[in-house]
Amino acid sequence: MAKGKIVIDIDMCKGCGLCLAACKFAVTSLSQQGQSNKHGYRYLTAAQPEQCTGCGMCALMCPDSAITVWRSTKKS
Amino acid sequence: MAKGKIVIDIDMCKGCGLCLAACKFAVTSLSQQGQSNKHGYRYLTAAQPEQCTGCGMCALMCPDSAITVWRSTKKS
Amino acid sequence: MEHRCIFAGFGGQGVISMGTLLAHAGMVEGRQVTFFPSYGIAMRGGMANCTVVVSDDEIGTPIVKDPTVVVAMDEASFDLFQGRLSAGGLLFVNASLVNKRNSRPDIKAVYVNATEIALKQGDGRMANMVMLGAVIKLTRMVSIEAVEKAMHKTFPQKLQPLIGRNLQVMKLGFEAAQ
Amino acid sequence: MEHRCIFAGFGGQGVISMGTLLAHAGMVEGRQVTFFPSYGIAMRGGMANCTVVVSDDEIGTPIVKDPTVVVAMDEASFDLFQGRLSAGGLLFVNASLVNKRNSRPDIKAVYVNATEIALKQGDGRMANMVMLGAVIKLTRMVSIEAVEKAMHKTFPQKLQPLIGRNLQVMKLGFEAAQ
Amino acid sequence: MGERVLMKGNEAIAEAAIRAGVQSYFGYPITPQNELIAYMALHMPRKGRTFIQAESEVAAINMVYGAAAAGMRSMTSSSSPGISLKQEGISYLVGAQLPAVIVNIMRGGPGLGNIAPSQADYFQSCKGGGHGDYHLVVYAPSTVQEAADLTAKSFDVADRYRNPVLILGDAIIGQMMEPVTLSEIQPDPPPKPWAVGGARNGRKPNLINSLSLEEGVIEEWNWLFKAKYEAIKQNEPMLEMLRCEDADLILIAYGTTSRICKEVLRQARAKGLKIGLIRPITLWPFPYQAIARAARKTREFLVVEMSLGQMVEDVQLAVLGDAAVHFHGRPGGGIPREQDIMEIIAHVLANKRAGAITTRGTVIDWKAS
Amino acid sequence: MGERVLMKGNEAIAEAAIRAGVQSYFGYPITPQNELIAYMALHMPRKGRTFIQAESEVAAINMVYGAAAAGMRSMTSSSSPGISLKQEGISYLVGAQLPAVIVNIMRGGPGLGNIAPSQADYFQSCKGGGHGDYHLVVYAPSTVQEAADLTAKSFDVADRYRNPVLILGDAIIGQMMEPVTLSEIQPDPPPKPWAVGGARNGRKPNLINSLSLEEGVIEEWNWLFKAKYEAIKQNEPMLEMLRCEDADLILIAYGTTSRICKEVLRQARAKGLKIGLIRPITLWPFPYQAIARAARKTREFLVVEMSLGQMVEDVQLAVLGDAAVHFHGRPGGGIPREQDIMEIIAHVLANKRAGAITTRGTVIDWKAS
Amino acid sequence: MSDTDMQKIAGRSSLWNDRPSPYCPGCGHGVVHRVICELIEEYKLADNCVFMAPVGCSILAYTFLDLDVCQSAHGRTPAVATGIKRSRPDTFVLAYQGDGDLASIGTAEIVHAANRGENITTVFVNNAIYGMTGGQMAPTTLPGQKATTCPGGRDAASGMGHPIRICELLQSLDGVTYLARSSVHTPANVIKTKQAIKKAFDVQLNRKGFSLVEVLSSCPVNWGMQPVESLDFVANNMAPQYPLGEYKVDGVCVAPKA
Amino acid sequence: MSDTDMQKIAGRSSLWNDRPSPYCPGCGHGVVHRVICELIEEYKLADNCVFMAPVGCSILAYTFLDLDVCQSAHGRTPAVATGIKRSRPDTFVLAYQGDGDLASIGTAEIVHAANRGENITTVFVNNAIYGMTGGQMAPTTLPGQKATTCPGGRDAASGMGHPIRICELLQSLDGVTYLARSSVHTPANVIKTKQAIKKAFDVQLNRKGFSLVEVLSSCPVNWGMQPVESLDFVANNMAPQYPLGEYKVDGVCVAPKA
Ligand SMILES: Cc1ncc(C[n+]2csc(CCOP(=O)(O)OP(=O)(O)O)c2C)c(N)n1
Ligand SMILES: Cc1ncc(C[n+]2csc(CCOP(=O)(O)OP(=O)(O)O)c2C)c(N)n1
Ligand code: SF4
Ligand code: SF4
Ligand code: SF4
Ligand code: SF4
Repeated sequence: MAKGKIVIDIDMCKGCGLCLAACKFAVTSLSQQGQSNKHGYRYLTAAQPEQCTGCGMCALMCPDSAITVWRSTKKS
Repeated sequence: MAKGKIVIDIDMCKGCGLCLAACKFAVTSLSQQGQSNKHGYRYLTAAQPEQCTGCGMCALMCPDSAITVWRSTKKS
Repeated sequence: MEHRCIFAGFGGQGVISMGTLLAHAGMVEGRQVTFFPSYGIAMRGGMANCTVVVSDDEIGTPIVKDPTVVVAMDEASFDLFQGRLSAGGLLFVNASLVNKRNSRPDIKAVYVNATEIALKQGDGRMANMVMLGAVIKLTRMVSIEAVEKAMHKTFPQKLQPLIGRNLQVMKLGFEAAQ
Repeated sequence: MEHRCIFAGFGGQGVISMGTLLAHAGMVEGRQVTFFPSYGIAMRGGMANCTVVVSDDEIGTPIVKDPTVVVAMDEASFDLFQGRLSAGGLLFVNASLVNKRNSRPDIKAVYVNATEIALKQGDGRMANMVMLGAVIKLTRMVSIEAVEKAMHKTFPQKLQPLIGRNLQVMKLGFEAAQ
Repeated sequence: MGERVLMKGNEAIAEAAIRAGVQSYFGYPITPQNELIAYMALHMPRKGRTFIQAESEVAAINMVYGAAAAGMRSMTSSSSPGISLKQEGISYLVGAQLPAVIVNIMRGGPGLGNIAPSQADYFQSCKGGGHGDYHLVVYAPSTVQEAADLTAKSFDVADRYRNPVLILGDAIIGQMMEPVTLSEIQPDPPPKPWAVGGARNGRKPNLINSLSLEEGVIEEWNWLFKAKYEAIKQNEPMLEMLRCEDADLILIAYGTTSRICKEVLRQARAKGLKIGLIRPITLWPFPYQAIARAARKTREFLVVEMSLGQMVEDVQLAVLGDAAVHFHGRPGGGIPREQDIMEIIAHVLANKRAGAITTRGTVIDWKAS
Repeated sequence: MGERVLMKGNEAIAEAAIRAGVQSYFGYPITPQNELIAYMALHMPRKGRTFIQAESEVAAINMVYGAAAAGMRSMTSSSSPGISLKQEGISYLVGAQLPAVIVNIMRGGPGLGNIAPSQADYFQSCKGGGHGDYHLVVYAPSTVQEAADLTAKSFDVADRYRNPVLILGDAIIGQMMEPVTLSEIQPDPPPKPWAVGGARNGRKPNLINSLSLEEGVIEEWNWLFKAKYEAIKQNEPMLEMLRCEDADLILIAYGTTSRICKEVLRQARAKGLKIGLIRPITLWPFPYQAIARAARKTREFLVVEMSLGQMVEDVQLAVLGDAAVHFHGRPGGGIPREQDIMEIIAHVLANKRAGAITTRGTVIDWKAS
Repeated sequence: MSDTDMQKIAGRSSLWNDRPSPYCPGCGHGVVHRVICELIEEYKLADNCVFMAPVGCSILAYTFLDLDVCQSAHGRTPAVATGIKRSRPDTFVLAYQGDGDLASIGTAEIVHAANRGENITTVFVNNAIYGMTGGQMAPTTLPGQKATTCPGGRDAASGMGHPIRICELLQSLDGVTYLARSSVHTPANVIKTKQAIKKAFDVQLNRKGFSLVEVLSSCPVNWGMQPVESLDFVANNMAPQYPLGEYKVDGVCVAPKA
Repeated sequence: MSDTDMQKIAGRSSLWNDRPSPYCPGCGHGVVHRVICELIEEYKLADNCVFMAPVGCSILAYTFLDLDVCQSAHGRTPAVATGIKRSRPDTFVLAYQGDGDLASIGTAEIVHAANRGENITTVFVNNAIYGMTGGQMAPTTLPGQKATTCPGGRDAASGMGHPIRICELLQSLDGVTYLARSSVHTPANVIKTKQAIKKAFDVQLNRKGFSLVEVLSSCPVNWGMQPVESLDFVANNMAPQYPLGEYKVDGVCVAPKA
């Protein structure tokens, strides 16, 4: 099980991509061209959720608070 | 003969006394109480003109440009 | 005769250039024209639209509440402007991106696969030209020649070589519309 | 009956306190009064003046162009205000400092050696009280008692002990005036 | 205290405001209102209230905006050029529905002008010096007593309608000392549940704001403001009428000029001339109806102002051709003279609107042109 | 060039000013006039003329004051809140007799409001938003072409009378693109021997100033200004009259609303209704006389504004009871609708002033209240 | 979602309701808002706080923040904040300003509020451009940077002025207790921004006077850049011109160390 | 009087006509005016120069100076001067301002004119009070100093603000070429003042940008002092608060050495 988990509020996302650049673990990517949320924006998806460390960097950079990050409390 | 000479424009003088404080040679004093120029001010007089060195300090301090200072060009 | 047109779409879909081209073409033909952009903070958030009036008479307000023509380049624009069209008006829909169908019986909807057609010609961004072709076909507001002249007048130097291609794409729209 | 008075002099001659005292005294007697100072940059350059109107009726403007009473504490004031006095008016002159004589036949000039009298009482700055005494004697605008009450009301705490002396000096002016 | 004291208008206004519970005063020096700010500087801190000499008039009006937004009775004062600088802020106060009291002790203009009395800011005060459709309630005191009384009242009116109120005086009202009785007031400001700050205790967030980019919202707000203005027009007009019943000619003047006209009235009546006087106390709402009623009986009106003719337009709007409106005014700090007014009265009563008159600043049968 | 081009109003105003020889432009960004300052930023430096984005509207109007004092054709532009901030500066321009051109592209107010078109700054523009007795010459264009033409004219008028001129547009005039023909102009500003700076060559010192503390001087200056204003009233009123000869009802509107009214006029005439239109082009001087003359024949006037009723006062002052004045207006960015105006016309013509009407913002038989 | 073994590390502040912000994609305002909201929550100030929205893009903050909001006229936020804070000394006043607002039209107001030592906290978002009005030059626009009112790029030699460094400008004023410049172009800088604003909060909460944090931010739309690109611009172009770090701590000037 | 052996050492400038100044006895404005007039004469600028009179006591300068004078609205002298100088780059523009004018209402205008590097020379007369309006607190009023709007003495702790040091404030702006503070309370200081203003003249004449000289001056009337006493106040109270010397030379910041 991944150490971290992100929850994306799709309709808050504006597809700016700032979080992508911040994630060192290539967890996320944007939705396909043409696939957009109710405001017309492409949005963030967790393409490789298993890689998520729960470091929270993505959420730190998100201007729209579209990402919630959870981290495992279990010591590994 | 004095080294210097001051000429006072009585009606420009407001009797503030700044020049008095500046003169190290006690050349000047204010007119008597009650003796005033056409604007109602006591004014500067050269009480001891012979002491004037023409240093120009009084004129430097005069806010009303009421004093003209002349200095002897003769080397002493 | 007065045509009151709203061009609406997502930023980057070229609705403003569509509008200015039409306005210029109207001017070329000696008609009365006004062009009115959305402006200020309303530009935010991706939506863009503009209003063009082409008329034989002096034009009242260039802001139009009851358009006779609406061009909806995407779904959000479709949702916003379908209802505003005046009875008997024409609704041009970019069917490549809009999945909805017109629900008003008192207007005529025209579906054009504009993005698709443009993509086939090598550049999806020319979907606006496809739509413009469709609009002038069904409204006869201005002639193709007038639009061509308008292109020559308004395209910046470096885009002038593209006029031919734009015209061609527009004509495809002209043909597709019915 | 309306008395329109201008008190004028050099800064420090106490023309403002003269004016306020008179205004207060008028109020004490239940009359209508206004006091109007010169203000702003006009205060510069040493001249000071104020206007007091004491009347049985409501007072129009507290700024007076045609005074019925002028008190000139020094020569500059004499020069400035002599001409403004209305016909039949009273010109009170501090003869100790003003060497000129009234040249208008239609007014009455009253010469009081105010500064001299005050100096004899030990303080030249009380010349204003001498003049005030002269003014109320010849105009009967207010009573001596009213001025006394006004002094009690307006003198700050630390000056209250001086009321007696001021009154006395004022009475000298009262007597001197004719 | 209730005692009768001799006070400058500027000081009486300040003291009245303090008694009416002004909690925050922000000002900037300018002649001829300096005694007002100085009085506040001395007395407000002593009472634990806020006094700030702001860095400018612009800052002062915006501090007023802040204090009013926080629910405080707030005030600023200035004179003509300073009031011009406040116009944006005043429009914001209206737009955000914030109560406040603004004092303008007018001086001669335009530009830097001089520091003499003037009434040339009537238009600015009553027709909206700032941008947008709005009105201030405008009080025009003519004595120091009235200046004090109207100031106290202003705070209540501002609070009641959530709209700024302007006290419009001039250098004479501000500088003159007159006897005045200042009564104790128990300030009773209404609750201000809309104010920002303070312990919320679970209430919804408040918003102080004059902007909306949603279509139609600002229009709706304006309709709301208009409804308030209609209520003010119903409830708040104030005026004084003297001897108008049998008048052949009615003088109309406010503030300082009304004092001069009262004197003229006395003199004229003493000569047997049937003169009346109308003195608007609220310049906005303007007492149109009372004047319109008077115009049904009296056929000659003479408006006197310390300006080139501003209130005269409102008088004309009230009279609407039912009577002749004449005008006498002096601009830039000039003060109308009793004898000039008497002369005009004589002329009008003799010629009944015809003929020329030489008194400068006089228009017989004034029409907008 | 004289070619017909499609241009935004904001840009056409800028280009016309450049052709009219504006030497110095100072502005500050605000929607909906931003294209004007951007156009100036691009073109003025290229022509070796002065462009500054000032730190604020206050600074901008004072830079205009400086450049005008130095004898330059100078200009600034803004929108409602920014214009409010300029009021002190405008009053100073008048007081120092400096020519300048000011553009106000009005938006919805009060306060920050919105960026929709509005005409709610009419009072501010025409009655004096700043302090003191003064007037600006106020032009109200209704098309992009006219905006350009009037801008060019403004510089001449400002120079001729040494008084600032205001171009009063709204968001529609500023944002709309329309065909416009811009002609070459040979600017011919008069000599300005009163300007400061430059080689004096022995002339006496010049003084640019609006202050005097000597008694009576400011009053004299005001009389001088008044004489100028009388000359302007003689020479400069402009208006358009359409089909008023046989009209049963005359619409009165300016700027954008006049376009709507023209459309109404066409529709109404098509229905056989005898409607006319008066469109004031100068709001100050207001064409009182032309309207008064029209009121001798036509008994019904309908004033339409994008405001709660401002110009309607001037119409009433012109008509003075000779005809009924009705009003329809929408505030805060609302735009009057043709069908509403048609409805009111029908009502008035049918009922002849009686009865109620439900269209919001409409007053049948408008009276100042 | 709330796995029992999972702990929430980051997410939306409870003060941010469910409406999306009105900002463009990638706009720095959102990050700064979030940081402020987090601090208000951490300090439990939400019930006794006023967020001052300036004229600028962030005027729309009220549309999604569940706080008392007071909007002010362009540039006058410090004066309005003064009015509020003097009236209610116990209310936490957060003044939010843009660079056009604070460094251009509102210069006098910020200088004097700072000089009076008003006990307010100012967060100054410097994005080197006028956002709301569509991309005009700001006092903080960089040399050579293009904007609609300096289409050829800002050029001091042509009289367009130099980039104003607000921290350096305000440093000499005795009323200023805390002064820092930070940025939000990387996660690390976001964290530093939060630390700086936290210190500024402390100053106000301890009634120590005026505090201001300048935050370098981006305006991708008006810079004509993609959001990610715009972060590089902040790092490579803005930060060198506007050195990051603390400028004044406890009222004592310090040389900035980032 | 013109003894052949006598040489004129000092006297009234030819630009000062025969009307007395409107200033109070002992007011520092007169001295500063004279120094400026002397420099204008020495540089032969009288025929191509504008003296900018501010709102303040010196607005009346036109009553006795034989120069083109342009008066500006309160605080806006730098903006008006900008308008003139940009229009006529060859005209020498001398902007004269008081402390209320420059340091209070006109803060934004002076900061931005300085930041733009406007090629004008500003002489800033700091007399720690509002003179013309009758003695209100200025931004430069000293701690504890009384004024009509701080009757108990200026007290920063009560929110009245600290004395603003304009040279220190403007120092960080890149557009500023020359910046100095001097005084006119002794003959030696008058001479230094003239030297400083001369350097400021040179900056403008060489088109090097913005220059400003702050001159500590006295307002005996509103300080409630005798003129001579007021000089002591400048020496003993003002100078320590406002260190004399040069703050910026050739655009480089220097530590002031009196
Ligand atoms: C008095 C006034 N002038 C100008 C404006 C127009 N205006 C709105 S926002 C703004 C500047 C915004 O820039 P900034 O402060 O940097 O904030 P941003 O939008 O970049 O966050 C301006 C000039 C206004 N509303 N009011
Ligand atoms: C907009 C405006 N606000 C206020 C004033 C009033 N005013 C005139 S001079 C002055 C201040 C003068 O002080 P300062 O600048 O220090 O010059 P000083 O008189 O001391 O030489 C003020 C506030 C004004 N004329 N205009
Ligand atoms: S929490 Fe860390 S690892 Fe997980 S998606 Fe976000 S940045 Fe990547
Ligand atoms: S940073 Fe936020 S808004 Fe931008 S793409 Fe990522 S989740 Fe979406
Ligand atoms: S315009 Fe710039 S500052 Fe405004 S929301 Fe968009 S990106 Fe942000
Ligand atoms: S008031 Fe002060 S500054 Fe003004 S002239 Fe008098 S002494 Fe000088």
